[in-house]
Amino acid sequence: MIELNQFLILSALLFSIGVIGIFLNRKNVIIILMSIEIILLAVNINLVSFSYFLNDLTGQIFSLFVLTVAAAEAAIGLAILVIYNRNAGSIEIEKINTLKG
Amino acid sequence: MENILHIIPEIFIFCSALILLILGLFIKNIKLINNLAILSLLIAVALVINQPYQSIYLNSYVIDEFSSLFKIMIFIGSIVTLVMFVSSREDLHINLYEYPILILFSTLGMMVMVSANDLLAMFIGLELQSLSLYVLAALNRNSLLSSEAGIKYFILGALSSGLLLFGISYIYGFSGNTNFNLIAVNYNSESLGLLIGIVFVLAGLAFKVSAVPFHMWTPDVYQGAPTPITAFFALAPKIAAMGLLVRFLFNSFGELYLDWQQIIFFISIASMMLAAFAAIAQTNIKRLMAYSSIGHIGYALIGVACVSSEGLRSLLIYLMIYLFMNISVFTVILSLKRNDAYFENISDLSGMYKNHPFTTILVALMMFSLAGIPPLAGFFGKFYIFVAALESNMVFLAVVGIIASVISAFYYLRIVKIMYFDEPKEEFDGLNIRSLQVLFYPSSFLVILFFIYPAPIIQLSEYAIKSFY
Amino acid sequence: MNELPILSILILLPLVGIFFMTLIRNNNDQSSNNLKHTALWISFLNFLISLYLLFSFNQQDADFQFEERYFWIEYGISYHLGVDGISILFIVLTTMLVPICILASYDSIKFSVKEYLIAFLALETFMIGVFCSLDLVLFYLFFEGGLIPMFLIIGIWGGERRVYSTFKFFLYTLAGSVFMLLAIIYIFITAGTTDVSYLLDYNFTRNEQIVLWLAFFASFMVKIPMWPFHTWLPDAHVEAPTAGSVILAGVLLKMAGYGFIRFSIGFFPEASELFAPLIFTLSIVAIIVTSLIALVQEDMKKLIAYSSVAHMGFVTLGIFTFTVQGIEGSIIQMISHGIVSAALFLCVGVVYDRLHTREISRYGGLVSKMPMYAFTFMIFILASLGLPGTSGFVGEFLVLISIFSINTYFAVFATTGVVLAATYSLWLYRRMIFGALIKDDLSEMLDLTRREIIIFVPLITLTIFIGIYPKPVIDIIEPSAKKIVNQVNGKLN
Amino acid sequence: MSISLLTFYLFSAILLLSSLMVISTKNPVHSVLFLILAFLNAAGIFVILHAEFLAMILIIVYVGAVAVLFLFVVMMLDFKTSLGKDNILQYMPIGLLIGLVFIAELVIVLINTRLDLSNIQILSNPLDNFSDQSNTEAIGSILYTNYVLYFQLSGVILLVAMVGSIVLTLRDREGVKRQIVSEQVDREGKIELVDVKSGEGVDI
Amino acid sequence: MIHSIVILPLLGFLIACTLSFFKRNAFIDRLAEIITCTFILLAAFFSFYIFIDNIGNPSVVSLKLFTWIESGSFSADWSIYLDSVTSVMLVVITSVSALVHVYSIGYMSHDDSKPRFMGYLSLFTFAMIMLVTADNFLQLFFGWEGVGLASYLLIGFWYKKPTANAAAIKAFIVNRVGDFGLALGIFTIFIVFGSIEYENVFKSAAKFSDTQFAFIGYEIHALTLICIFLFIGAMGKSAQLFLHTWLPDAMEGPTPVSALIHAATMVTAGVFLVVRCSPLFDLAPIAMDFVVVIGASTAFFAATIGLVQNDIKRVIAYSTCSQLGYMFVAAGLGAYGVAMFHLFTHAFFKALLFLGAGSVIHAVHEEQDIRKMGGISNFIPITQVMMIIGTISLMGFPFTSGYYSKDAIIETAYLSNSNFADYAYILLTIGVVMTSFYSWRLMFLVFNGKTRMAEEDYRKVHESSSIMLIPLMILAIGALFFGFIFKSYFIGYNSDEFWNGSIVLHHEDHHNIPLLIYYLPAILGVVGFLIAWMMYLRKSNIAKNIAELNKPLYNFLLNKWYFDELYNMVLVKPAIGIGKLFWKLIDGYIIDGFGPNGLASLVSRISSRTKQIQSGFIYHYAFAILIGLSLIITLIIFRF
Repeated sequence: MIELNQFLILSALLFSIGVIGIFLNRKNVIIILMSIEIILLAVNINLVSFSYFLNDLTGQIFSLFVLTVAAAEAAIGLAILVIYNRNAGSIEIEKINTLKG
Repeated sequence: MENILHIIPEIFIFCSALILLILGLFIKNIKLINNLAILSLLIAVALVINQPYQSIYLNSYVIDEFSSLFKIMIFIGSIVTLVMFVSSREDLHINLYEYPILILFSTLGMMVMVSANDLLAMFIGLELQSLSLYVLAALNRNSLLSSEAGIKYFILGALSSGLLLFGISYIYGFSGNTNFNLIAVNYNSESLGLLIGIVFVLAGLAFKVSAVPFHMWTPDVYQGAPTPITAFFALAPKIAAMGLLVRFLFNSFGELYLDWQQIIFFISIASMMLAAFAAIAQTNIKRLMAYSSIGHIGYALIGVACVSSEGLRSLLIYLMIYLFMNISVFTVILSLKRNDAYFENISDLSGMYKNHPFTTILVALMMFSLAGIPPLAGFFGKFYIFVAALESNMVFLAVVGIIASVISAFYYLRIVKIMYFDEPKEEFDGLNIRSLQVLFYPSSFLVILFFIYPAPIIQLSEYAIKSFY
Repeated sequence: MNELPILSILILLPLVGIFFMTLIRNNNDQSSNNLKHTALWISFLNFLISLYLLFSFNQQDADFQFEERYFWIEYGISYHLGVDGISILFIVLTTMLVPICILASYDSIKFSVKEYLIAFLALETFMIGVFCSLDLVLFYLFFEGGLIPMFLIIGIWGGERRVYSTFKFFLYTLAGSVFMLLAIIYIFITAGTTDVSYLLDYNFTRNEQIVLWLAFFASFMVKIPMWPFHTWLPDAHVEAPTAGSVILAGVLLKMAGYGFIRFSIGFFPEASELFAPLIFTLSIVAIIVTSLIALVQEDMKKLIAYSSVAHMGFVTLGIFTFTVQGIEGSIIQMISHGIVSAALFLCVGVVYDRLHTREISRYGGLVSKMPMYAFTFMIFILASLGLPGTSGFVGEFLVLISIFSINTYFAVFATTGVVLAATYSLWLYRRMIFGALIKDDLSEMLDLTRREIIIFVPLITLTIFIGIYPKPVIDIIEPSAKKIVNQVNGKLN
Repeated sequence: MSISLLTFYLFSAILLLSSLMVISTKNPVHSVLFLILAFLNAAGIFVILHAEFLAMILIIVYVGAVAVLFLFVVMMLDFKTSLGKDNILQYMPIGLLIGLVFIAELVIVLINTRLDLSNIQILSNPLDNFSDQSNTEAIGSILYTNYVLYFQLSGVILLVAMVGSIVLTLRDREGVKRQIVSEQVDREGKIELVDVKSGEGVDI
Repeated sequence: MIHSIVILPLLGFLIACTLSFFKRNAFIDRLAEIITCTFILLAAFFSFYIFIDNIGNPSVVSLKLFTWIESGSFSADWSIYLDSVTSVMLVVITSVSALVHVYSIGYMSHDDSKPRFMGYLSLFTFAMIMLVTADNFLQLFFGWEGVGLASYLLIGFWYKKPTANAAAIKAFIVNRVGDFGLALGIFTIFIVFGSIEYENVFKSAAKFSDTQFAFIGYEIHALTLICIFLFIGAMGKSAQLFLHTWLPDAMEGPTPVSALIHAATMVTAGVFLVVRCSPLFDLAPIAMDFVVVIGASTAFFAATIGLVQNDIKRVIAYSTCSQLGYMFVAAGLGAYGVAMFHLFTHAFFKALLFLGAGSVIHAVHEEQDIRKMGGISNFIPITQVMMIIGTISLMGFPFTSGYYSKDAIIETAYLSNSNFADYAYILLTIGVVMTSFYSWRLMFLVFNGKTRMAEEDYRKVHESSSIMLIPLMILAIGALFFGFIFKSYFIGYNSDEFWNGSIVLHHEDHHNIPLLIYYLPAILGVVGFLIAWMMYLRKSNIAKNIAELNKPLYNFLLNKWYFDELYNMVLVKPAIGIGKLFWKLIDGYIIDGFGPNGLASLVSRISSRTKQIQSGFIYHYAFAILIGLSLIITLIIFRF
């Protein structure tokens, strides 16, 4: 049988990929949004695997809420992205530094 | 059904938000919508005061002294933000009827946050609040700065939510539960996983209260967001997140504080010191206030790090005082308006006392208060924090705290200096706006005259910590 | 206890004055005169009240009198006021100097008169508060609160480098006193209260005493100031407007001396004994070094400021001898310095108002044009150098005699300071007042006006009165000083 | 090696690889497509974990809605993909180092921790309570009871997302003429009867 | 009556001072002069009355006026203490003062601020009276510093003269150095005796004769320490060696001032102090030796300088210095009565000399350089006579006042068994020759020979007005006869009764002195006169030749043994150097540089660094979050 560790390590790796994706990415913001989705996916894998190994349903319920919220987040994020693009003419992440110091 | 009776304030806020949303479609009078929102918040204050204390939904949602106090503070913050909206909406290009509605939704999220006694409630509350704030930060749709603030806040916020969730999943996994009171039941010394979970959740929460090193968004967002929203950022969400942090730590790991105390300890020191140094070089007053708020959160976290009733009490006192000081300062920032143009640079304040002697002295006193100079209220906040720190033998924290407060006195003084010692400029007509004066004078006088009879606030906070001790 | 809350009245009256003054619009000369008169009368009324306080003070009683205690924050921290022989004189000194300061600013303050007067009255409140609080938190509140108006007074109405000076003043003193705040909190936690009269009987352990003493010391040494933490003082003095210097030298420095007597040795006798050699050494260095520095100053205010450091060196010397003479000497020295250095700054102000420079070399031969001024200045110069028969002598002498009984090394060095004081004082006087009047811009100088005479007369009278007949003053101090000395020695044995 | 283990490894490998591709491809459209692939594999893992409902949701909601939304936005915003590489490489080593440290820490913690969850007794919703129900049924039965408040609130979150997206992106452009049907149809007050005197004509 | 002696000068001072603020006119001037003079004359009259009365029936009056300082166990009163020593001093002070007051009316007739001058004189008189009527050391100290102040004011009276100002400050400060010793003495007295009242101290002096006192790490015989401290005070006031430098410079003041303060009264305060404290000194032999050595050295040293000085007043000033040395020798040898006697006579003849010099200066139009005088004896005969009287009294010509007192000192030195008596005797005897020489040198150069004045000035030389001459005459009477009259009281048969226990008296047999020794001073005086006559009247180039031959020695003497230069190098310059060093380097550079300013720049450097961290890039922010998280996790893992 598959051990819990394996799921957790999988999700940890996935999570790390997501995190690294955020700060290693220099191209455009939309990739960052996808990285966030990956992070949330990792969380979901965690939750569901815990739910399975604990023999408890809460994890799955939680996961459901995470999915919902992730969708909402994506919507808002994309909306902000759109208006940013409208104002700045690009979403190149290297150029988003008017505010600093 | 009985449960629903206990969350009447939340339901009331939600319904009024919905009604206003619909109303907004038909009524073009945005000011009316805004005023109705203020009215509903005021009613909510009354509702919260009269709420019976209860924990509901399988103890996942708690209504107690602590949450009620926090809710009222949040309402005050929201009301202030709404009042600020009236005078600035046109010149800041945020004349949208969604503004009050988003504020209401955000407030609702914060109410859930401070009442949350379950990881799920915590998460939902946080997200409801954050999503509204993401939108609010970017609300000035035609401004590059505003949308940049929005994008920064959103990305980092989402990242922090991810961290928080990751932590939540660990906590859930290693304790088998999501209820704060039950999490610690299965805790044992070998549960490193649980501890890692706490770290991640703390990171997420630290982001919300903007504590170092999770603070990086704060200055940029404060500067970029429209000023009333900045004020809102400084007032309500921080207080709510602090309440959530306290409940999370004290209810679930109160007995096992040794592990997280250190984290708070370092975060607190880092916040105080970094804010003190970074603020000195600022030229934008909103940015400066961002660093100032980071520093203040550092002090407030001392109260958390103490893990004692005195610590909590001092935290509450600190937050209340912080609330009023910031109301006063942000109303002034919002009043720095001349011929429909807003000014945000510190140098714009130059010689302000020539034209506005009375306002300026009050602002100067606010600055002294923020710096913690007696006899102003800010001093008492710090005083109680240090009392708590020394009582818990956290001498090092206290010493760092006072050193930071001396350094930070420098940049507050710099504002006073600019207002008083530099060459005067033209008058600010914004200082005559009635609606801002209504906020400015009472909060200023409260801060200035606090020392005459500080007992009520102290007793109030003692009352509120009954939930924990 | 059911008497008039006279101390509260003293503290609140200036605030009431402020309230009324905010109601007066300041838009023309007439109204600014009204403001000046209001402030003057308020402060004068306060002075009269403090005189009433002085006369109804029971000189035989060594305990605190006119006590008031109200619930303030919580159990252990209360609004507790009271005076004894040590503090009452400082209150009178304060209330006396404030009207003088206001009077002295009648012509020299040209803009924002209202704010200036308000700042002064607020300062008065804080200063009186410092001397009559019998609660450490309350004390700290007043002690630090005074920084705010002083910051503004120097910063707004000061000279060229006012910003640098006022920042230095503020941050320096703040940095010093925050440690005291921590110490106060520690006391609150360990003793359960910050009530001074309770704490005077409380015994801290030796190690506690050492740490707490150092924390209080950090605050007081900056404020008094002791070498090498004195550098803010010359800068602050130089840039402050005349009245600001007067209050700074006259009262603010005394807060620290008062603190040393009341708290450092009252609460922590063992630590005080342990650190007395340190204090002595620093005081000696201050006395000699700053006197030498004063000798080479080109700026009159700087010179007087440095001399203040030296004079305060005597104060700290006297306090830490734990003898009745030492403490009484220190108090008298403080009172005297409060009068004399205040007067000297006023003297500087007189010529500064006329010529707008503080450079000594710009003056010379003033006696030809300003005989009254020369006379006045002479009296205070003499008092400053401690001529017998002036107030400066009594304190210095008592301090020296007490330190001589403790340690002859320090006494010998301290006495050297007396010689140096003569040198720099007379040198200053000579360069300004004597000599031929050859500088053109001096030929138009006018002698003291009537207002200035009114300012100086009480100061001269007091200087000479205390110098010749200090008994009434000492009588007030004596019971309390004896009590403190007995208490300290009791704790030490 | 059991089948399930094999599938787990398969799914995980593809999941990790595709998510790596998400953050590393240059073309955002490819990223979105890899993201979809990742979601699909994650759904597979969910199925291994007996969370069938969630697996379906993941596919329906994520692949069907969210990913498509991404794709839409990517298409809508015209990116200039060309970018200097020097900046990336400049920070790459330190970034990767910290990232690897981070991963190492997590993995070490997970490997070293004894994951014995059997001693955890107090559970809020033990699956044994729902032994006779399907996964979907079980979720539904507590979602609408114990978690109804949060369920409702998540609805609010979606509402906020909607309001927010609209308020941000919807804008009234100046100078754009819109068709207002009601005005077009409404003839009331728009008709004027004019007496035309003969020989004079009408001023329009 | 006793009160009025104290109060009248004070009143005079106050009134004159007040008058000085009025607009100047002849009436005000006159009023001030009349009031002060009357008051002082009254005081002088009372003093004489008391003095005479005291001779008849010696008594001690002790009046406590009111408490001055009372703190803990320390207490001192304002008081009037009147015994024989005091009454002698009172006579000297008030009479000379009165004469100087009167003289000043004439001398200062052309000055702008007469009321001020008269006021200062009265102030001085008051302070001096306070000094001598004290019944405790503190009041003594008051008077002590008070006369210092008055001296300061009077020396610097012509405030427009930079040299006068410098001299005034110098006088005050050098005196302060002495006062430093006196103060330490008073402290020690208080610590040892527990009181500073004469009565307590002197009565219990014997009790403490073996007490040791720990002073800066040394155990020292308490009384010796006290006496040395007191004597340091006396050295300052009486311009003894090492602290003498102020006295010659003090001649910048108006001449009446020199006569009053720097000849007759203030400078003798040191002698008075030693005599007053004779019960203490008597028990401190080492201190006594110290007094003798300093006194004798000063007597010799000042005389050597006097030989070559060219300023008429400075010559007399060095003479004063020298004579004070004589007095100290007497006091140091235990002959307090003799010291007082010389003090008494010296007051008269030295005041006479000074006032005479003033008259001369007046006559030659404010010229003080004796090289620019000469040959004016015909114009100012009365002055010349008066000055001759003063001179012969000073040189100890038989049967003048000086003869009695000075001889007594030299005899005492000869007879004494003290360790340094021989030293003193030799120096004093040499001093006699020199005294005579320089006095006559002065006389000859001023009055005789060919004039060296400008023709114009020379013709205008005139005798002073009678208001100046009358005081001279009165003083001359004192200079001639007082020695003879009061000899028996001061040092003779009636001395026990006269002093009435106010000083310690040792009776020595003066009859066993060899005749040669007895007449030696007088003979030596004549020798000095002859040398001067030879050098300056007979062959006026001898002096020049000797000076040329011994150039280094001459310069050494002319430059007053280079004391001023030495002090300037050793004390003044280092003091200013240290002051500047501490100001600029320590205060400005080190304390401020590392303290407030250094910290401020450090803070601003850190703050600009932190500003850079906030780069504005999202990925940096995310990176910061990750680093923070990693750090915390690392911390947790390692703690675990």
